[in-house]
Amino acid sequence: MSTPIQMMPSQPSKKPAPKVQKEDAMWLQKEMINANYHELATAHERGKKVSATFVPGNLNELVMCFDFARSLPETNALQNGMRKKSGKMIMDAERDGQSEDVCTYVKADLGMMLGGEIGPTGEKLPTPDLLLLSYTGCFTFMKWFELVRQKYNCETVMLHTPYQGDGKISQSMRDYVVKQLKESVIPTLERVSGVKFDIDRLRQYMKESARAEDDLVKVLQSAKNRPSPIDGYFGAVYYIGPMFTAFRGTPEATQYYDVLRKEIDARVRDKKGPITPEGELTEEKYRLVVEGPPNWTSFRDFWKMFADEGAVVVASTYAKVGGVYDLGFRHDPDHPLESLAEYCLGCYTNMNFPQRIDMICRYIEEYEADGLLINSIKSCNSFSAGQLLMLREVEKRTGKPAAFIESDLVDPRYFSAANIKNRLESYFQMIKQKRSVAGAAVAAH
Amino acid sequence: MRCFIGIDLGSTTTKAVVIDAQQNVVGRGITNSRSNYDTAAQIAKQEALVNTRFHLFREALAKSGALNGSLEDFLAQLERDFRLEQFLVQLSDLETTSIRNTEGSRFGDASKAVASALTEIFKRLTTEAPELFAPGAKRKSDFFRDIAGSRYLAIGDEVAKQGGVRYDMLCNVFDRSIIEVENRVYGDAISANLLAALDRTFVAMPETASRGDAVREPIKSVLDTALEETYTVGTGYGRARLPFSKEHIRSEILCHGLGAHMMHPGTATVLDIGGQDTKAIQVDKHGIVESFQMNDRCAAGCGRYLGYIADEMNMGLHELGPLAMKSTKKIRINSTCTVFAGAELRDRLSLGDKREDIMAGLHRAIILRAMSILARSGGIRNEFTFTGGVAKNEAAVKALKDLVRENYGELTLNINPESIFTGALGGATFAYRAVVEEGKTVEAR
Amino acid sequence: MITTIGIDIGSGAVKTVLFRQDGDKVEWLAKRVERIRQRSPMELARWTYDEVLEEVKLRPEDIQYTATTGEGENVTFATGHFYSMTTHARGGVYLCPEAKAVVDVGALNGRAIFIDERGKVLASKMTSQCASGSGQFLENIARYLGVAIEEIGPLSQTSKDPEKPSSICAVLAETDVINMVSRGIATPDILKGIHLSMASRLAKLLKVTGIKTGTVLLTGGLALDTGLLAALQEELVNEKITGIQAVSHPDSICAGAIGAALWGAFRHEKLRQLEQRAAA
Amino acid sequence: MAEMVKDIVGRCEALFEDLHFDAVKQWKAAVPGRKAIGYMPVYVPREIVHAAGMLPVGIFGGGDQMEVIQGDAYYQSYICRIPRSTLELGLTGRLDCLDGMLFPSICDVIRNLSGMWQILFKDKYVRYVDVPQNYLDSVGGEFYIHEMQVLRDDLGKLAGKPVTDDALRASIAVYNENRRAVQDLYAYRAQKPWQAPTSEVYLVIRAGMVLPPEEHTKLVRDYIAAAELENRPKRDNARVVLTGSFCEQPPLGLIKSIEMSGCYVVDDDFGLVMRWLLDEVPATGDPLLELSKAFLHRSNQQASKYDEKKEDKGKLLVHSVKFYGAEGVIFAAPSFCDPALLERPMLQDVLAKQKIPYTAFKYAENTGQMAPIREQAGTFADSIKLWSAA
Ligand SMILES: Nc1ncnc2c1ncn2[C@@H]1O[C@H](COP(=O)(O)OP(=O)(O)O)[C@@H](O)[C@H]1O
Ligand SMILES: Nc1ncnc2c1ncn2[C@@H]1O[C@H](COP(=O)(O)OP(=O)(O)O)[C@@H](O)[C@H]1O
Ligand code: SF4
Ligand code: SF4
Ligand code: SF4
Repeated sequence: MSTPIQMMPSQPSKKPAPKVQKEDAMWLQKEMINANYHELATAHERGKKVSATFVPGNLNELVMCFDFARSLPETNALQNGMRKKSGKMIMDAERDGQSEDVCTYVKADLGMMLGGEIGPTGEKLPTPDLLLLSYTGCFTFMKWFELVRQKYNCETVMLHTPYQGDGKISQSMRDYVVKQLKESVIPTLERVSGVKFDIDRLRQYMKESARAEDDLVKVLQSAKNRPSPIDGYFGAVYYIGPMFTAFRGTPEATQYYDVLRKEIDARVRDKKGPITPEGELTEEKYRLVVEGPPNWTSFRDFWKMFADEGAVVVASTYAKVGGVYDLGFRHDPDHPLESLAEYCLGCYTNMNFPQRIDMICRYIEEYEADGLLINSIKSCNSFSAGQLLMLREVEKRTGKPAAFIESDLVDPRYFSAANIKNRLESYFQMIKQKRSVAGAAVAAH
Repeated sequence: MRCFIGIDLGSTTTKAVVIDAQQNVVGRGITNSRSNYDTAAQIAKQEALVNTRFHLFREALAKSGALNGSLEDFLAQLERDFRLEQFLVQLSDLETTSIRNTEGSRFGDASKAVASALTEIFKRLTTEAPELFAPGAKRKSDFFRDIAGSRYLAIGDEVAKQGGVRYDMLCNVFDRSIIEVENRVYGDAISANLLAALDRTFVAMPETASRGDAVREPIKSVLDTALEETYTVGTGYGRARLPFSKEHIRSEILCHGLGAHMMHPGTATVLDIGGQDTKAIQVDKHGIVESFQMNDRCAAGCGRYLGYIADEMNMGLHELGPLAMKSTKKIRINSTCTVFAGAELRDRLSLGDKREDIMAGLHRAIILRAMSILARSGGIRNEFTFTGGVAKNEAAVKALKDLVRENYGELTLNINPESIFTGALGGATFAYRAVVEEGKTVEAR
Repeated sequence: MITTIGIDIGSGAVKTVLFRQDGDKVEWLAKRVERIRQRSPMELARWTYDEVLEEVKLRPEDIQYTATTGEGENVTFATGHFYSMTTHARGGVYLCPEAKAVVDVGALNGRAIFIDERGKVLASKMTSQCASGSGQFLENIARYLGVAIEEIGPLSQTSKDPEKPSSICAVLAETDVINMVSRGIATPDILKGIHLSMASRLAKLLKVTGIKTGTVLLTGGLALDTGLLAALQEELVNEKITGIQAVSHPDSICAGAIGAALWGAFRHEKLRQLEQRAAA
Repeated sequence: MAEMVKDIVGRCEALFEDLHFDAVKQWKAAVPGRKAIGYMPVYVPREIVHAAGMLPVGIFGGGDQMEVIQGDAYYQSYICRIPRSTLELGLTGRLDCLDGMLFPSICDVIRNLSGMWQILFKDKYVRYVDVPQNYLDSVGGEFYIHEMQVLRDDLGKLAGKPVTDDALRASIAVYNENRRAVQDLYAYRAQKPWQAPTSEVYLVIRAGMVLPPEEHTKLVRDYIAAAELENRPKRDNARVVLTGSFCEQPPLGLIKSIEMSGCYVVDDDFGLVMRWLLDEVPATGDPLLELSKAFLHRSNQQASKYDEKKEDKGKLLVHSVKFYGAEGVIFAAPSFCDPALLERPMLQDVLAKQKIPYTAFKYAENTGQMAPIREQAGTFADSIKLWSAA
């Protein structure tokens, strides 16, 4: 799954870099992420086991109960994308026999392994002791870990999350997931780690999670203000990082979200716009809802195309890939396993099409957006197959214009700046033109 | 006179339109896009301004009544003579350039022979030039590159056979020199060329010569009228490369929408097939864009596809349509990949299919893709306007008509003979509005 | 003694060769290479066939096996057909006995063929449909830049600062090149950029076939392009596949036809043995 | 008089080419009130549909003869073809004869399509049929039985009367028969591939997508009998297993091209639904439990199904090569098919270890250019043939 990112692009830009502005919370986040990579890199020497798993529907709290260091291959891929290392990794994987047509996250990961497992921060990452294959919302995950297993012979345990085919989570689905947790996942975690499962420990982590989740939701919903103090897509990528990855359930994460929420509250009071890499956005001209993951290889250029035009993303579905908390879900310490099951089943890409469309329409309304922008990702069938219907339905139901651009997560060959800029410009000019006509019509009366 | 100019810098052709203070189209110009965008834009504009002068001649001469009855013939002759003059000027430039390009060590011992072959070729070219511009003469295209090119190669082949020079060398000199020549702007030559043309016309139409002064007078006065470039708006794929400020640039989507509306005020849906992209645009009754869709990153099925086919068949672009119209059998072509178009063509030919049938199949395949993009943008509404260069192709138009009828029933389908200028017309209209409705003045470059 | 003809009908050119084999002695007696250029490939096949016969003063009945390859499945006067990779492999070994792999770069497709010393195909890989790395693309660009085919290689090798086209699609790559020209990028740098991007595809193909060391022979029309050869060598170094040596041969363009002729002889011999066995 | 191959294949071809599903309409018209339910590849428990008195209809895309306009409007160029042509079939009214559609759990594309179908065809029954990736009876099995039970209840409602256990058991028996016939057909082809070329076998299989199973079983048996009577030349071809085409089907021309270029296909994964369950499902006992057990423990192996252990990867493919006496494997996968293309390197790895030669290419259901395919398959066949003795 197209995963949240955890760090400001540390790309040295060619010009003497204009001072990159960051919120305090962003600095904090960066430290957390780097520390985690270091921990991961040294896990084996410190006698810790490593478990790899995917972002959507990840069982971080549970895995922590067994003292595993957590590695998230999607995050590695996107970090490598931001650091412009993914292109070569993908080519390496293709040379190793992978097809050009398939998801580039997988290829970036496999390519990294072929290149000696050197992680985004330059430290060598350990081979996982366990692949926790929870394939929420995407079939490619399954192949991904099968491929890793084929190479490294890692122990693998499957957690199958059924799809919300008819738009709801049934009891049978919940039972199925809970049963898998009890009968295969937890016993395997125990066996591999040598640590006995302690449900109270799990409850404790989940308590932390729920608190942080409250704060995250407040941050994301601050975009309902005018001007919006945050960018709910590019900026949100930094906000969701800890929550969606190895930190959910830790006190550090809770603290991070506390700091973050306070910062954002202050921005709301001061009526400030979001901070972009080019500085604070002073004039909010367009408010958009975005569907689909961002492109990582040109993340800053991409963001700049929006910032330059005064466009702010007020809500995005991508900020929900690791949990749709704003619709009410919280980890529940009183029903730990059931709540984990609920969490897995409720992830954004595990929702069916009518649900996804409803959610977007709701965002457009609640966040008073001018329209919907879809960034369609070549890699990701889970997100992309059907987005054009989404576009049409949303236009029909909200009366707001929608636009469509295409790129890829981490394959630089698929990011055509001129092409995307052309479409974005046309889209913004169209909204502006429509507005001025509407304005003129009002004035004429 | 105040002129509002729109320039559409496309991937294959560059178009310019001039409108006057009453929003009448007074001039159109077109040239092939080339490696130097600035030149392409300048030449297109210059052509449009020349065309404007002809428009003014017509008005002035009609008013003076000097050519009662033979006005149109006279102007047609004058235009042909003017083109011939222009052609001769460029031809002599090409000759000088070519000779220069043979010097040095490129051809070693052969360079003398090449030079004398060149002299012979250009002698013949110059002699036959008037025929190329005779009334009713068929030309492969209207661009110097194409006219001079096809004749040069044909004559070059003969000369090579007779003179013992290698044909390859002659081709090589041409390829090299034509680029230099076509990147020169012959700004000052226009008045001179016109006056020279006028003399030719009097020779060609002796009956008008007797009224020489009465004719010359209004023409002179038109030539003396300054054409003030009040405001220019640039659009098209290459617009970002135009040396204009942002205020002077509009997205081609808006320009095509507005241009189509100006040509056919009832337009609701616009299809534009250009060299590298296909756009479907929905506009409201004021020509304001409501939504749009473009082909995705794959350029399959766009105008350039026809270009490849024409190259493969060694035909002119405008000959493809008529050939396809001769088809009697339906052949289904599934791939519109531009690059492999040639291969598919050969595949079919070797299977024994007839050229015209394959051509018809190819045209239908292109239009099928366009139909999908139209469906993506919300379908076809009445009235439907087809713009862009491919609208000049009768087989494409026929396929479109068929498919529209099959899928949407009877609709009004507008195809303007000047459809290729739609984007530029939209640009010119934006220029007009900027000044007249928004009170803008030209910004310093 | 067996006399055979091999005809390779490509999308850019028709290549025809005539061979005579006597025990271990293999003699190459005649060859014809004709660019197609709007002509009918089938007629050219017949014509070149007649031409090579004429050159060695033989008649059709003196030929034991006429083998086609490339797009020649439907040639009526042929005895049999072999597929391109089979023939390029065999032709490659003939031209360069130490070759461990053959890379065939023709007008439309690229193929990497990993072979053993007898010309047996061990593994192979073709470029996929979406290919801006085709000979035809290079030819188009060269025309746009005003460069003759033979000049491409030498020019490319003078490049100091090559600029790779970013696109994967030939149509879009064409625009890229147009943009480069307008940005003032020098012709050699553009050509070298294209060469490098083609070479990186080929390197990728090679890697997929699994070859790690040894000599790789370029065959097909573009083998004559010294710029491509140099670029391939560079890419291989870049990719740290340093054990591979890429070479070309003046007759590389005929590799397919040669392979066809030689396989024809092999097959003829085999068929004869089968007949004898059947008779016995 | 026994039917001739020509007639049987002709009938199958007509059924295959009919994108208006007249056969289904006729079946429905024969008895008023009859209903038909469509399903996409790879596998759905058709027994349940059959037991509800309905006709299960396999919707396997639009092939290469259909012009796709609407369908393309909904999909980007980097998505495979089958969902487009399936949508086109639906949007142009060609599937109006179906009373519902089942979307099996095979990949994200089909999964998403199930939701799109709900939006676009609001008045039709639409169901996403999930299957377990956990193979314990008490875990995955229970979930699956529940999934099947929902389907059974839904169809019962649609039919106006519940689907009984007896009806289910009877349907299981019918499909056991059909499966046996199809297995015999595959065995026959592997034995005499020149008598039963794959271009024909494929059509016979495809006929089973629109015919009632009882009729299809007879058709398959008739074909085997008729093929045996033919006298067809045996060619010097290489024997191959074709894999990767479990979802979007290749055009018929492609299958013919592979054979023309010198290959005999002795096993394949077209129309896998017919051979998904590997052997007899007991027609006694609790029917859903038996179906579930068959799925969990005795079903085919394919990219959308999880392999629990590394050692399991490619087991069935290798078995098929040995069992059918193949000399190599052709990987033929649809372009942009993530499951097939991600599975491929793993399978190739397994084959390489077993020293089984293979080649690979991609196609789309409307691929028109066969030259590259002939070349790859031909080279492959050449290399097997020229060197087999050496
Ligand atoms: N006279 C003609 N007859 C037929 N087709 C033409 C003609 N002139 C141009 N075209 C087609 O129009 C395309 C260029 O269209 P245009 O709208 O100018 O594109 P762009 O704006 O991208 O340059 C060419 O690729 C060609 O296919
Ligand atoms: N001297 C040369 N330098 C570079 N390229 C060449 C040369 N001669 C021929 N070519 C290229 O070779 C291609 C034809 O190669 P060939 O192997 O015959 O292809 P095919 O088998 O597909 O016809 C042409 O497209 C042309 O661009
Ligand atoms: S297909 Fe999408 S969700 Fe699945 S692994 Fe790739 S990017 Fe993630
Ligand atoms: S090469 Fe063909 S298929 Fe590929 S992107 Fe270009 S036009 Fe599309
Ligand atoms: S062809 Fe592959 S990707 Fe496409 S729907 Fe079928 S399984 Fe999914």
